[in-house]
Amino acid sequence: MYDTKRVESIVGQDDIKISARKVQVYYGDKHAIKDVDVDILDKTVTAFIGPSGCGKSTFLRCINRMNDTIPIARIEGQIKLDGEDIYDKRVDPVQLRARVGMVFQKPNPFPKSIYDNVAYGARIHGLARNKAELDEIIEKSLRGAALWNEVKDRLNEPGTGLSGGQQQRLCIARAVATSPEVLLMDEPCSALDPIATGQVEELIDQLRQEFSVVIVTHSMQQAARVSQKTAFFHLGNLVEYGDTDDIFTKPRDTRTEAYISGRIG
Amino acid sequence: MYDTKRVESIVGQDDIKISARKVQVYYGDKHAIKDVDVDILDKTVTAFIGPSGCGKSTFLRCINRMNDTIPIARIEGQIKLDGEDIYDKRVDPVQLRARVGMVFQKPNPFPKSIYDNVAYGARIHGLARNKAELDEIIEKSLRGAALWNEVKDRLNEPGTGLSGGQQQRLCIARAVATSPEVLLMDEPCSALDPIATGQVEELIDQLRQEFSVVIVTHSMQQAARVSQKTAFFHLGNLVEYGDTDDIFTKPRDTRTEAYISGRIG
Amino acid sequence: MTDATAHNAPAAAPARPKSLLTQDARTKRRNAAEKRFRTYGAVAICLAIAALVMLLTSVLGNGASSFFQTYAKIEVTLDPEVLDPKGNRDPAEMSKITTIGYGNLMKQAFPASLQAAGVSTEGVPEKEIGDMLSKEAPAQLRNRVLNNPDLLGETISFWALANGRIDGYLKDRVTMTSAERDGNVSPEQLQLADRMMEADLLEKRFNWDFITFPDASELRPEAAGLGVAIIGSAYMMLIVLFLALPIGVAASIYLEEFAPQNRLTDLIEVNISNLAAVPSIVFGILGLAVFINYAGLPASAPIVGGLVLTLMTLPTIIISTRAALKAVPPSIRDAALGVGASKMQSVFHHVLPLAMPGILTGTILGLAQALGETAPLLLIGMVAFVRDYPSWPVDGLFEPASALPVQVYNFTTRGDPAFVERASGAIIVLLVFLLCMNLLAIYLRRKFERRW
Amino acid sequence: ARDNVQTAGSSTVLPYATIVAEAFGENFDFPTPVVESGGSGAGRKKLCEGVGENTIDIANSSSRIKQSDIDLCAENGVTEIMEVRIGYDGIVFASDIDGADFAFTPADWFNALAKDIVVDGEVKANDNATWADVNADLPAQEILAFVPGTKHGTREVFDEKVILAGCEESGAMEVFAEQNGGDEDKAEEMCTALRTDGVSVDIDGDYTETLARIDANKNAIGVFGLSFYENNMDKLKVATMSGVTPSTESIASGEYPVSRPLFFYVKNAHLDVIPGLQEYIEFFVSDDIAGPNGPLASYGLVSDPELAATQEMVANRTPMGPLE
Amino acid sequence: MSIGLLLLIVVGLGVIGYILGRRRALASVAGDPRKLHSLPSQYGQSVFLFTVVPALLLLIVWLLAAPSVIDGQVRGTVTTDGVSQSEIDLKMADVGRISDGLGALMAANDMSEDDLTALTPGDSDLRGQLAAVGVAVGADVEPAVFEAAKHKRSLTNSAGLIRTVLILLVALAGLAYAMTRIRPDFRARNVSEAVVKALLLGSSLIAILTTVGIVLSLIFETMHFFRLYPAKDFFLSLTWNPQFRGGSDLGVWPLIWGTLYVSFIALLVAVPIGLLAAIYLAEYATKRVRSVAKPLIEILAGIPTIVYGLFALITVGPMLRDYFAQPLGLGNSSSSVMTAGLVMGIMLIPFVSSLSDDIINSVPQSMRDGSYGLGATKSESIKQVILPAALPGVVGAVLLAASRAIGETMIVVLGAGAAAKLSMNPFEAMTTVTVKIVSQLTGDTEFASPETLVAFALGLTLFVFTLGLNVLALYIVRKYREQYE
Ligand SMILES: Nc1ncnc2c1ncn2[C@@H]1O[C@H](COP(=O)(O)OP(=O)(O)OP(=O)(O)O)[C@@H](O)[C@H]1O
Ligand SMILES: Nc1ncnc2c1ncn2[C@@H]1O[C@H](COP(=O)(O)OP(=O)(O)OP(=O)(O)O)[C@@H](O)[C@H]1O
Ligand SMILES: [Mg+2]
Ligand SMILES: [Mg+2]
Ligand SMILES: O=P([O-])([O-])[O-]
Repeated sequence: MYDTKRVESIVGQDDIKISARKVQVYYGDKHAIKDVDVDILDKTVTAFIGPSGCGKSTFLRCINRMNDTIPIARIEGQIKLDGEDIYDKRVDPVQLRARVGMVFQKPNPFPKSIYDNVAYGARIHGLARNKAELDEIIEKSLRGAALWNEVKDRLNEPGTGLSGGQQQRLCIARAVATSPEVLLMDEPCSALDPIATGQVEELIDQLRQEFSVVIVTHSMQQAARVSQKTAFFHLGNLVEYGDTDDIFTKPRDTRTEAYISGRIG
Repeated sequence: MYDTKRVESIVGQDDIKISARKVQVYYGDKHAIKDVDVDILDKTVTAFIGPSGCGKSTFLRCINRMNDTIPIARIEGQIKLDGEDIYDKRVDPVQLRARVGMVFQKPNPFPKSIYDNVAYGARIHGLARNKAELDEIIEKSLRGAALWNEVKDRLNEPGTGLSGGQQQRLCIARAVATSPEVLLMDEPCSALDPIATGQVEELIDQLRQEFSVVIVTHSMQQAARVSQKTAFFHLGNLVEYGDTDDIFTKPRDTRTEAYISGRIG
Repeated sequence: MTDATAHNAPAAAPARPKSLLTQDARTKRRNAAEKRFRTYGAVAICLAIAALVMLLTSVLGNGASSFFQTYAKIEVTLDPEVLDPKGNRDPAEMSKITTIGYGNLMKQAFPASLQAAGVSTEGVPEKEIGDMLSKEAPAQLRNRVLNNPDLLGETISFWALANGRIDGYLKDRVTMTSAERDGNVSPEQLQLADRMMEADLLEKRFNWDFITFPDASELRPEAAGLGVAIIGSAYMMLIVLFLALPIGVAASIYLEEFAPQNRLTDLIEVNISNLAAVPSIVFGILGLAVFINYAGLPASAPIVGGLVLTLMTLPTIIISTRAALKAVPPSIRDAALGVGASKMQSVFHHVLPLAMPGILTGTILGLAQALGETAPLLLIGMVAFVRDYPSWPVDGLFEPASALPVQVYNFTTRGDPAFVERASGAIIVLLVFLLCMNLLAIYLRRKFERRW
Repeated sequence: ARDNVQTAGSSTVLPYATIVAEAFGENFDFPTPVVESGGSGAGRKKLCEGVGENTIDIANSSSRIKQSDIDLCAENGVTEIMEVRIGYDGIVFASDIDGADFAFTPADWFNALAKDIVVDGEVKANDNATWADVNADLPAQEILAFVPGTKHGTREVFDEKVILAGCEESGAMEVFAEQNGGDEDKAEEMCTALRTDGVSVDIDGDYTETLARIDANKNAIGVFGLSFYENNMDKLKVATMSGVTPSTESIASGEYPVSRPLFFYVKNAHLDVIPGLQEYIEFFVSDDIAGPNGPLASYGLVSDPELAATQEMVANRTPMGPLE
Repeated sequence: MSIGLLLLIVVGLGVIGYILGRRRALASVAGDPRKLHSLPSQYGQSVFLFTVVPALLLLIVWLLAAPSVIDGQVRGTVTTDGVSQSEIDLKMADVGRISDGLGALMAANDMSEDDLTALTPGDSDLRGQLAAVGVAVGADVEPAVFEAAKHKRSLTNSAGLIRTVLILLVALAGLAYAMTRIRPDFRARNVSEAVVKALLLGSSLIAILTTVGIVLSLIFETMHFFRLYPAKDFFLSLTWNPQFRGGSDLGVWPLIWGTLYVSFIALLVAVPIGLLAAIYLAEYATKRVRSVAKPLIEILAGIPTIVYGLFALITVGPMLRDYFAQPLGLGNSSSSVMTAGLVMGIMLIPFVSSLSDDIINSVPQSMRDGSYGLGATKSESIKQVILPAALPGVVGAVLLAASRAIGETMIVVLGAGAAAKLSMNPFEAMTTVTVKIVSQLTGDTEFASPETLVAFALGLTLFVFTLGLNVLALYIVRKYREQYE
């Protein structure tokens, strides 16, 4: 377990967008996240890496309280967004989620047209004053997610009739269209070809200019390419957290090293 | 479009497990697969690569007639398994699917226990004479899919309560447990970490000793690692098909080359 | 893929409050809408439950008293001269003495037995004293004697059913003022009843007879029970359950999973929803024509009632089952087909269990409807006065029987006000019956419910 | 083979039939007869469906059998039918017990409920609002009448013995006939056409419904059977008709004008076949049951003065002749 | 042999077939089920089905056909020239009863076949004897009829014997045939599934048969009605006013209007309340609240409608009159469309709520997650994602409720009255088609009069009318259906 003091030394307190302390997650009896402390910086891409089943998605879902929807999930500890405890009684998870957007691991387009899928968030948050603005947001988001060319002629067809990778990009576009301050992306490129992956990575890089992005990925290369910070999870523990370069070049924990070099999974 | 004669010259007729000729697939008006000719060899791993939305999954679903379940899908042309037309009126798609197994792109475990998920195929095909045999099949399949260690203590918990990558491996185990002659795997490692990926690749290699495996992947590296043959799809066309080594080292089509070198997607 | 990346800048961030703890106007509005919506839902539930409570309290308030009945104690000397004039104790001979004879005997014995117990009968004519007993009482006595001729000659003490008006007096339905106007009871009788109560000769007891006795005529509301109706309803529900559920589910499976998309399927589909809209009495017409006139099944019998109700319930079950099947995501079917399950196996192993809650709901609604329906029974002869209990199945299915809703309906159409409480009492029994019937379904539904 | 008697038909006869069936079942070794309700017309139809054990034995009816029924019977092989008149049913007019007293004549009812009435020799649409408008001797209470719906046999009697009689009595009939060029049928039709402005409310349900409606509308007057009224004397106040208070006596003597005979019809082919059938019908018309002191009378049936003739007819199984 | 026993034997053979088939399948591959095309139990199943199904089908056909075949044989013997068809029908009915009676007579009196042949209608009181065993004969027995009855009896007897033998043979043949077919590559699963599928299809055809039955049982009397009463008046007249002495106006429109109006108001109550309740139960309520509230609300569907009717008559009607109709100057009728509609709406709540709740509950969680993840509130997710996804089921529920509304009688009788009127005022008394079907059918009028027969025409009209509505509903659902995943 790495110690909290170090985290604070890495980053100036001001830049911290999200800070988690002693987070525990239980699914029924199963202890899925153990005592995780982490600070996620503003205007930074943070990568969560770690073997399958180690708790990356679980932790991600804690950050915008999506775990609330799993009846058996129980969360302890503290997570702050801009210094405010998001599990505070007074916090409205809806407002939180508007600020902390999410792309899920399994693409889940709505049974609506492609257009309506992307327009959904913008509509409920009132981001467009009129149809033209909405159209613009949709085009921009779909372009950002590298989907525009493929679907521009079939915006009125159902989103569920897309290919796997297209659905994944649709979900990215859908999340981007709501302009969240923090975007949580759970393996957003898992079903994408290298080119599309590159485009999405470019999008992530742009988003970073203004916002904070957390991305879960199994590709070390991708983590190295897009992220500035990397957190390595293993069996529910946050084993190591630091600058991406450091993690990949001089990991301090043996487990990290083993994982990066392909020895543990 | 590459020409059929060449296909035949590559492989001796005897080894052909699946041969497709002039396959067309339409979703309503959309022409998703255009005039595809391909021969898939026995005891070989064939990789399908190509940009997202190019028709890989669609073609894969044709091979075990899963497209039958999409009302708007229409298939033309001919696909033969061991020389028999699988779209023949007399062919029982159920029997076909028992021989040609499939792992879907989106993990879709049954809302049943992990055990029952894996046992299902073995049960309906009568592969086990008793509980002990069944247990054995299940353990072997889960081990093969690199999931055994993670789930051996929770075989009675629902398969839907697993992490994304775990679900994916569960689906692989479920397909393997029915011992199909041909296994179609649609991006089976997309949600897996490198280690798990390695283990699944090892499984694929083992399966190849006896059976034929078709794998869709977005990772050129993976294709190069596991497959002997590679087919490159683009916008519904099969652009190039050949030995994996050849495709990656000396592609004959400019589009293939562009894709491999990361220029088109 | 050549999307110009220059356009990729995200949409301008909307002005949002910096703090999570304060809400901006829009969020407030949305949260208010949320709260409103939630409140609507809660209000809807409350409305439904309030309506239920209102109906149930009125039913319970009116009907609870039917589970209690007033009995009067009477000492009768069973005079062999009167009851067995031939003196040979032959039941066949003795049965020649009708209830009228026994009635006269009791009428004579009752004032005497009151006086013997020290209750003054002053001011009440003898005939009116006798009228305080139920007309059923002589029948009770007669049965007792015929079953045990040795009683002849003895003086037995006997709790006899009291007349409906006296019973009503103990249940506050009849008052002194109403008695003054009423030609069927006099205030003097009520006063006598008061005196009898003081002497413990009149008391209210729990009324098992209400559940076990058959119906009675208008002259003896106090003896009317639901026994035959309960048996009849039970038989019919058995038939409905064993026919409508499997047939309905089978039909739904065919239509939803196997039927090719064509005109015939559309026709069947429209047909079924249309059958749901066919008034239940039309099913009665059908039942009369097909089951009784064509197939020659007996009228007034649970078998015909059960078949008619089955046909009537089928659309309800089919519509809900189909809706439930439709709601199962296709990926589950794909998963099963992908490991080589046949369509049939994928349906029976995976889809059907997931659709179970909807199927059970349809069954609950269908059975509720079938249990409460009278109109179709009217035409097949089950809206009838039946006193004899049908025997055990299978024979019993072919013998005349009544049904609970029929009994409710009959009770409500009768002139004597004492039947009002019995109608409500019958409704209570019907609801308990329904609840018992549905308990298993409700339990199973909870068990099968899951999200994915 | 069926071993119980099955009867069906009139809901008016039903209470009497059940009383008899109950007493029969309890005193004889035969099973208790099954008594269906469902209406006189439906009962007669069932009777005429044919001969055999899945057809009924007896149809109860609150009106005489019609020629079309007899034809249907004959067509289905039911040739011998016995017509048994069991007594008379009085029809009374009653209002809430706490309301005003009423003394009606048929003309009052006609003038209160008919669609068109005659005022000073002129036909005009009825706009009487209170009973006092109709007849100054009646209370000034709003007119609201619950009359049996057209499905009920009682309505026929009401039309004939009250409205039509009132129409004639008040002289309106002549004016109507005159207006229609002497066509009596047309005139009768005009007489029996009731107001549709909500003053006259048809009741398709039973007397209990009428009672409940009076409970909800205290100023209303309803039409009831005598027996129903006698069972609910603490809630209803009966009105006199042409000065006569309805009672079994006044109806039996013919003083009270509004009454009708009740019947049942027996399928002779079933006699001796269905066990207990003959015994049941003999029991039904016996003095012990249908006589003036029997249970039926005590429930409100007006005993038939010619009961003895009926008993003899039943004993001889005399089928009915053609309708006159 | 009785049919019940025969059935039992056939099913017993089937079970034996199952066991044998399963065993033989296993034996054919030396106990290794993996070498079989299908599961061993599926082989057993196929033998079972081959044994039972053809035999049962034959039995059904036999039961349907045999009587008319025998009838035709016997009919010839009673047919004489110049006798009308209906008279022959009557005689045939007698023949049937007597031949049944002879059987009963033999059983009751210990008679032998010889005694029976000796029996003639003349020599004893045959009618009396038959009556003694409970067989009613309309008149004394004619010799021709008696002979025909005897003929029929012997035919029936031998037919019964043939039936038993034939069916057992078919069952055995099926068993044997299925057994010979068992080889490792025999497609047992496909065969038994084909049979099961046929059974499923058969079940769905029951709905069609029911419809055919309904139409047939209505159409003849409807035609009879239109012979007595002009169709033009029925469909075009705007008054409904049946009379006893004829001259009734039987225009259907006031009734259709009343039906639509009452159902509309009922749905106006039931659909919003039911849907909101369903949403609350599925999305907001805790598990406990849900598990209590849902069955509670379902009780509303089980309360006999007469209770609702009385509630309408005694409580709701006067209340609406006193607080709405009279102050608003909309009349002072205590029975009204509004009363019946409101109360009926309450009854229909569970039809909408329970079914919708099940359907909403089965919308995949990933849909909700997707919406919440974008910062949507629960209600927004429900309105914009979940309900559209659940639409087909919800429409089904609403249709079911509408159907009940159209078919309801008691509430309308007591709540809305019996007067047929064409009026827009919801506080007026009106009535519906269904109510009039019941009242005309169970009334005191003679059966063959238009006043009674109109019930059948009303039934058929309503049937056609709702058919139209359902076609419309199907079309709408098709258009808006959204499939998730
Ligand atoms: N059910 C469907 N209805 C309509 N169009 C479809 C459907 N499924 C796929 N398509 C379209 O067909 C094309 C090929 O889809 P397919 O799923 O085969 O792509 P893919 O190569 O598997 O892509 P990916 O790598 O993203 O999974 C895509 O353009 C897709 O939008
Ligand atoms: N709903 C659930 N119920 C019970 N256990 C769960 C649930 N979801 C996840 N888990 C368990 O919690 C652990 C962490 O799961 P999580 O989904 O966070 O893994 P992950 O790191 O995202 O893995 P992957 O890379 O495979 O998606 C796993 O062991 C998983 O089985
Ligand atoms: Mg995950
Ligand atoms: Mg794909
Ligand atoms: O039921 P009734 O025929 O007597 O009106």
